[in-house]
Amino acid sequence: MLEVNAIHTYRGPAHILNGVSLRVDKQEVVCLVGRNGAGKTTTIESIMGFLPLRAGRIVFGNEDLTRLAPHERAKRGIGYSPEDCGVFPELSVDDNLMISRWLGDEVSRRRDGTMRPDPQAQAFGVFPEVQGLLQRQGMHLSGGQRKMVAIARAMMLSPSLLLLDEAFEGLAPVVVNRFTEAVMKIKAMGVSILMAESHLASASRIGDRLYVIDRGEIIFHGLPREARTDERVMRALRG
Amino acid sequence: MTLLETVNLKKYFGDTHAVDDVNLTIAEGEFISVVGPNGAGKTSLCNVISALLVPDSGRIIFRGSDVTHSSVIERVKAGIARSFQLVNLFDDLTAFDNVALAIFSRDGKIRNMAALADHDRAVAVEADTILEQFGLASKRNEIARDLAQGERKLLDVALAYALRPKLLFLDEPTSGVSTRDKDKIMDTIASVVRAEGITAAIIEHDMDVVFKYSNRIVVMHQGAILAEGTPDAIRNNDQVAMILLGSSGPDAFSRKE
Amino acid sequence: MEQRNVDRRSFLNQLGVVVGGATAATAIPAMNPASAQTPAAPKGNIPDAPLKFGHMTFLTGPGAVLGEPSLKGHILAAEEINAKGGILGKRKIETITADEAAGTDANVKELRRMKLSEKIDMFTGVISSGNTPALGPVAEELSVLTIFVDGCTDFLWDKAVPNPKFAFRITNIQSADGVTCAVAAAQAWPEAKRIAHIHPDYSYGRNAFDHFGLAFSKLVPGTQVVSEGWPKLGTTDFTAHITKAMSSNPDLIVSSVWGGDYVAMYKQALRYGMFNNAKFASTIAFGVAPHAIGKDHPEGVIAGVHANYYFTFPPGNRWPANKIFVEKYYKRWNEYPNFQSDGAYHTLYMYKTAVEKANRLTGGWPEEEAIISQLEGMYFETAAGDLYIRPDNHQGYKDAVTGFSKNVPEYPFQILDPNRMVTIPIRNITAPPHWPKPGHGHNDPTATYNWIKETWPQVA
Amino acid sequence: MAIAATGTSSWRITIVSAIILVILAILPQIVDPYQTVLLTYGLIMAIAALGFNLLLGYTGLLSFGHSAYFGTGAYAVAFIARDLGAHSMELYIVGGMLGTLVVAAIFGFVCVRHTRIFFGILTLALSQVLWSLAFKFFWVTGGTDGIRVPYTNLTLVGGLVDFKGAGSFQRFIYAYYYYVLVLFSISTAILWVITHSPFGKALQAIRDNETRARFVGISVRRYRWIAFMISGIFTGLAGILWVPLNGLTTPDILYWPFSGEIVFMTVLGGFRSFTGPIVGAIAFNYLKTYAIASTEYWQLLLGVVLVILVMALPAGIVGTIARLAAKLRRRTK
Amino acid sequence: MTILVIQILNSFFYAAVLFLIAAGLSLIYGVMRIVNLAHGALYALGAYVSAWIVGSAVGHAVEGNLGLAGMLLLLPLGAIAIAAVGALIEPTLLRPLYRRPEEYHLLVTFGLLMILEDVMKFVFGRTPLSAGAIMDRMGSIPVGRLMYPTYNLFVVAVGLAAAIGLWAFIYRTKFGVILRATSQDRRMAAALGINVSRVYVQAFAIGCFMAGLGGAVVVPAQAAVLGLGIEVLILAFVVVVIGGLGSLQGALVGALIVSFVRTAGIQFFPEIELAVLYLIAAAVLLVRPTGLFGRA
Repeated sequence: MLEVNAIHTYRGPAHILNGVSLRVDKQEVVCLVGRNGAGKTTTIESIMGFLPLRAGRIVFGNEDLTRLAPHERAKRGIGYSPEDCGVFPELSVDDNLMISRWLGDEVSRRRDGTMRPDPQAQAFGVFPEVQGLLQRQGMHLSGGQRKMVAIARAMMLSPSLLLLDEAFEGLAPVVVNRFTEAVMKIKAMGVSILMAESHLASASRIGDRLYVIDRGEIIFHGLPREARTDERVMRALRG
Repeated sequence: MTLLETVNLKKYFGDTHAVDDVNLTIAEGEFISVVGPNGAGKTSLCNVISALLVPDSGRIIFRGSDVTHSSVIERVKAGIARSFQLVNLFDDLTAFDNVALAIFSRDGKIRNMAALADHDRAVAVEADTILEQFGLASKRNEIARDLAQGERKLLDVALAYALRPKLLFLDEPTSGVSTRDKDKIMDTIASVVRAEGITAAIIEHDMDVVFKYSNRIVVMHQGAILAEGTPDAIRNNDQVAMILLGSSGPDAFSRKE
Repeated sequence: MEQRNVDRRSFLNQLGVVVGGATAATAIPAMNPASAQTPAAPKGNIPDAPLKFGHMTFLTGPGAVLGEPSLKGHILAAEEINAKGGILGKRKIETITADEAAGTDANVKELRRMKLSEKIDMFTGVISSGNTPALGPVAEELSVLTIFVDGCTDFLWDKAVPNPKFAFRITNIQSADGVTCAVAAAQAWPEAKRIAHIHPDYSYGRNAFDHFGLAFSKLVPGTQVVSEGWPKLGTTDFTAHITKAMSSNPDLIVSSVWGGDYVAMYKQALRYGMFNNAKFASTIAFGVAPHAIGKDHPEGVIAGVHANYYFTFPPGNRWPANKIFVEKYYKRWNEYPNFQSDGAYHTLYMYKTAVEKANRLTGGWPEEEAIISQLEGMYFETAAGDLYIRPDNHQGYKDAVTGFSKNVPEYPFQILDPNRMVTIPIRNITAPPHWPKPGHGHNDPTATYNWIKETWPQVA
Repeated sequence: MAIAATGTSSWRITIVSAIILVILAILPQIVDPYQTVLLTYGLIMAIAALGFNLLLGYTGLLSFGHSAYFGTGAYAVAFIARDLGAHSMELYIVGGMLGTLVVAAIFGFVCVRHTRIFFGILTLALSQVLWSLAFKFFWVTGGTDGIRVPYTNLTLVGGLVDFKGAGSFQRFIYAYYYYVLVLFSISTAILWVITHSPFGKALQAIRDNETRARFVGISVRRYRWIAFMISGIFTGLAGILWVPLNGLTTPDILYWPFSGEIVFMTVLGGFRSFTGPIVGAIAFNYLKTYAIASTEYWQLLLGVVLVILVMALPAGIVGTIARLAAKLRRRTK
Repeated sequence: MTILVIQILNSFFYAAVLFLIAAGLSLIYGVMRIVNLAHGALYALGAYVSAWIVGSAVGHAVEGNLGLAGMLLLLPLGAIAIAAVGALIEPTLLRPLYRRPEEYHLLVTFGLLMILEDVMKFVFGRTPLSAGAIMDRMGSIPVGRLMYPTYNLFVVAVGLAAAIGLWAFIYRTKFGVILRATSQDRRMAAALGINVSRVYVQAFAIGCFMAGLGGAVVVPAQAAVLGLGIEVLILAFVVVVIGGLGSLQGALVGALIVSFVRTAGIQFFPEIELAVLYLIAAAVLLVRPTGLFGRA
């Protein structure tokens, strides 16, 4: 479904990603694990198209995304929830969601007109709480609510792939469980997920497969339990 | 001896009770940790104590005098220093200049506009010593912006430390750094602080860190102090475990990755 | 000499005011214009190095509407002179231009550059009366022969350069604008007592306000200023100023607004019915860009021309110099000349004449001193009539003229009524030589103001 | 980041400055007088830009109203000359700087409450207040005519040098050039020390991170205010020196486009280096003068230069040269 | 009394024009955080283009067939032309600068201002252009013993319509939501499939359209002259500063305040008429840096 092929990305003069490759299959939750500054966010942002690639390719479905602008990628069915959630502060939650929905509608209209799953049902299916927040302004949401809105909004797009950057960061342990459930629900809806996560433990709990990134290179990929026994992984993550 | 005392401290944001009637006491020489789930009000408390926020009511007493309405600068001068969760540095200055600045300010030399900063031997020596203590000596002449995340965290603390405060507030000194760097940073901070006998209060998520370094732990929940006590007492407090981890039981805190 | 109980008509007669189509009452017979004369062969050895002139004028901004005719007049004269081989048959004129709109400070710099770096032989142009007092002293300090085309403020000679050596000016002195307008208004509408003013907020407007007010009050007893409006130069929205003026129920509205500003103002005033409710007198309205005045402009108002020159006056072939000039100018530029065109054009011919006269005296290319001494006291024929360069202050004087607006079929725009032109001998409305110059205090009026104040009678 | 990064040994700086100073001192003997005039203008504007850059480059505040201080200096001189009848340049300097200090203190006190675009607009609005007063109070300021301050009455060095008599302009040009050069050198030295002093570092700290600056005990607003006043005073000094050279002062130098020019020249040279504003001011002075001289479309020319500069050389002349030099050094290594 | 009514109408007229300019300025700032110093020049360009179009129509005697309504319909062509100019400027000059500090935005638009001034001189010459024919056709209506130009009322109506239209457009349409979203977080907007570059071009073009419309409606009542834009820019700034950068309501209220103060200044305190405006702006900034209606 998504194939990232030996990409090199720079931030300013700094060479961040050094030949990162990874793959996400249909209906799969893949976690990208690494400590801060290892290149997780950079990878996600490269996939979303915020950072230009110096080399490598990104293929989604059967299409080469490498040269496409972010909004074009969104139209191809990639949903995104960034680390800071990116909820528009001066729009109502409803408007936040509608922006996604319009795009989804537009895309499905343009494609052969096949019915897409009801986006509202999907989004509120994941986080029913959001329904009670619709009239609230983005800026008046708490941290946890913001994360929920961000993910619900991404779901409004009826995406086939969801990119979640640090979806659990800063959440209290109780709330983390709530989000874990949500991720499972999304998966059950047939959506693939690529998650950036700094904690191996939470990643292991959720991910079907893991990639471990360190200093801009993928140093491991495989099943969660394999990662725990891999010495390189443990050294990179724990020291 | 009591160094800092807050009396019925309150700070509300609309309906959110960020700091709700907090009576916190910090004794001289302590290394305390403030923990709690997200939104518990830890950072708000830190902000109120460091004068970044004005409390709605209540008092703050530092070394016997009421500092509730004194400004950031007055509190810095009185001896309260803090570091920041999101690194707050002088990004276009060198690591050395960052630290030197704090020293100039502390010594009241910062108003001097008639002498070259680089020519002050005493300050230079001290700044280099501090960089050394924080393991940043080799980064002396690097621009703060170009340092690695862990180094930036350390420099942030070093900046607060260079003020030689009576009370050092550290807001999540290890957030955003890898587990490996975490220990290194905490070891560095703890050793420096202990060596100088500085009273330190840290806000922290990682319970491993909290248990390892603090003499006393304060648990906050919904703006109020839920519990406080020694690491052992907290470790065995079911209510705390429930709130922080969503599960309780004797080994709740010992589950490791 | 105190003159009490003088009646208006007799004093206006004393001033020599003439209304009608006739030329100003000058005794000098009509002769061929200077531009058409063939000079005698030059004496002595003339170098053939070209003459370098610096011409500074508004090339941008709202002032460009005045700047362009100035440059066009200059170019036309230079082309004519060069076509005949140049001055004294040898030295062709080369011109470098500079944009006056760059600001007074940049203009000072530019004049220095022209002299010190480009080594110009003569400096000319300059439109704004804010700039001549700045540039006059620079011309003197650099010892560069300068003939200002405009920038007509009295203060140039009253204060900035009280004893000019190198600086001259060809267009009429500023005080003449206000006084001429006042004389014409007093003659046409002696019943007007309540006066409202709208002037651009800079020295020209201030000067017009002062001199009109003084002269008019001498000629019409019991006048009062009921409203003042000072729009910034370059304003295009006059509605509030017009309304304010009308709110004071004036008998007469006086204005020195010019250029694009004036076009905007009169069009707005029309729709507000301003011209129906009061008489209107302008010091400069038709002088700036005659073709920009529409047929919708109200008829019968005093629509001054900067006391100086109007292309239809004197009409027909009564003053051939003008007819020839207008024809040549129109042929070259496809538009009618204004006072700047006239000034810039004749500046070059005046210089040429002075050089030729000096050459006849000394032979060879004359020294600058010799040229200056020829310019001082020179009588010179221009399209606007005879011009006299007063030796004491280097100011060019010619009889003042103004008129009343009228639509005629010959032109696609409104012009001054050829049968109702008002002319006044200049010496009757301006301070004579040896009249003491005002002090340098910031509030001191012009010499002419003092002169009028002290010597004109209060008409009963 | 030449300002902060390297503790360039001061003897090297001293030698380089000395060489430049000697060149500047010899120059009028070689070039034609007009170049001397232009260079005098350039040095004067360099003082203004250096002062301005204490705010922009070092304190991180973009003032769009520095015309106010230049103009205050200039008008103060004009008032002293006209209303007190004094002609001593030193008196002008003292009086003008006092005047500028008062205005900069008041305006600065108000403006430093804000930063970024709000600071810029506030400085702009206040400078426009001065402009409109100078413009409208005709009977005090002469309106657009301005006030004349002829050099012929001027005396320098406590009356030792005057410019009476014939041919005085040439004498004035040379004497005044050296007078300005001395003041330029002193100003540059003072500002260099200030920017490299603890106080200067504090300003840079405030520029980089206002919150943190407070938390190391720097009273941000007061320091900004002091920087504002110093900045204003030096820009005012430039205005003072400029008047006799220009011969008069008009509201033009209080109007906002003049503030724009000060920003223009500083960015042209590069506001991230100490020397940038000097180079920028001198270069801009030549650029504008020759643009006006060479085409009636001089605005277009300046506009195009500005646009190209911003698009292609955002580090300014000095910044770009420094970058190229660094690249070259790296390559040769 | 009559005078009071007329001065109030004058103020509304001036406010309408100022609003058109300031709304565009504010919109552009709100969406892309660009303080556009060239905005006044675009207004002037709008005036020139409209005057030229109307002038040509009159000159070619189309007038007879055209009628008043036709001529009024010609006016917005100037605004459309300016929108097109804006659509050219944004991608070429502004797009590369969004990541840079705001001083560069100021400088590049300052440069643009100088360029446009000379372009107008080059294209339209130095003689003022006027579209007075329209104002003449519409005549005046009596107000008490005096008259008031009908055309000015038309301009007030245009200003009002523009205010309502713009408000509805921004707060009541899909595009408005997208515009506001983009203004708040352009990266996230892109990630949700919004073509940010296109939104920016559109927003800038709309802002320019407003400026051009201001110029277009003003030219029948006044004249297109060189330097027109510099005059108005600074007043538009005062409007936006008082009302709040980026706020539409602010632009409206600011325009009313400025024009009423200006009219009162001309009528009652001409010496400090200008100073008062700047002092009000400074005072508002001091108390509420984001203006009466702005948000940080």
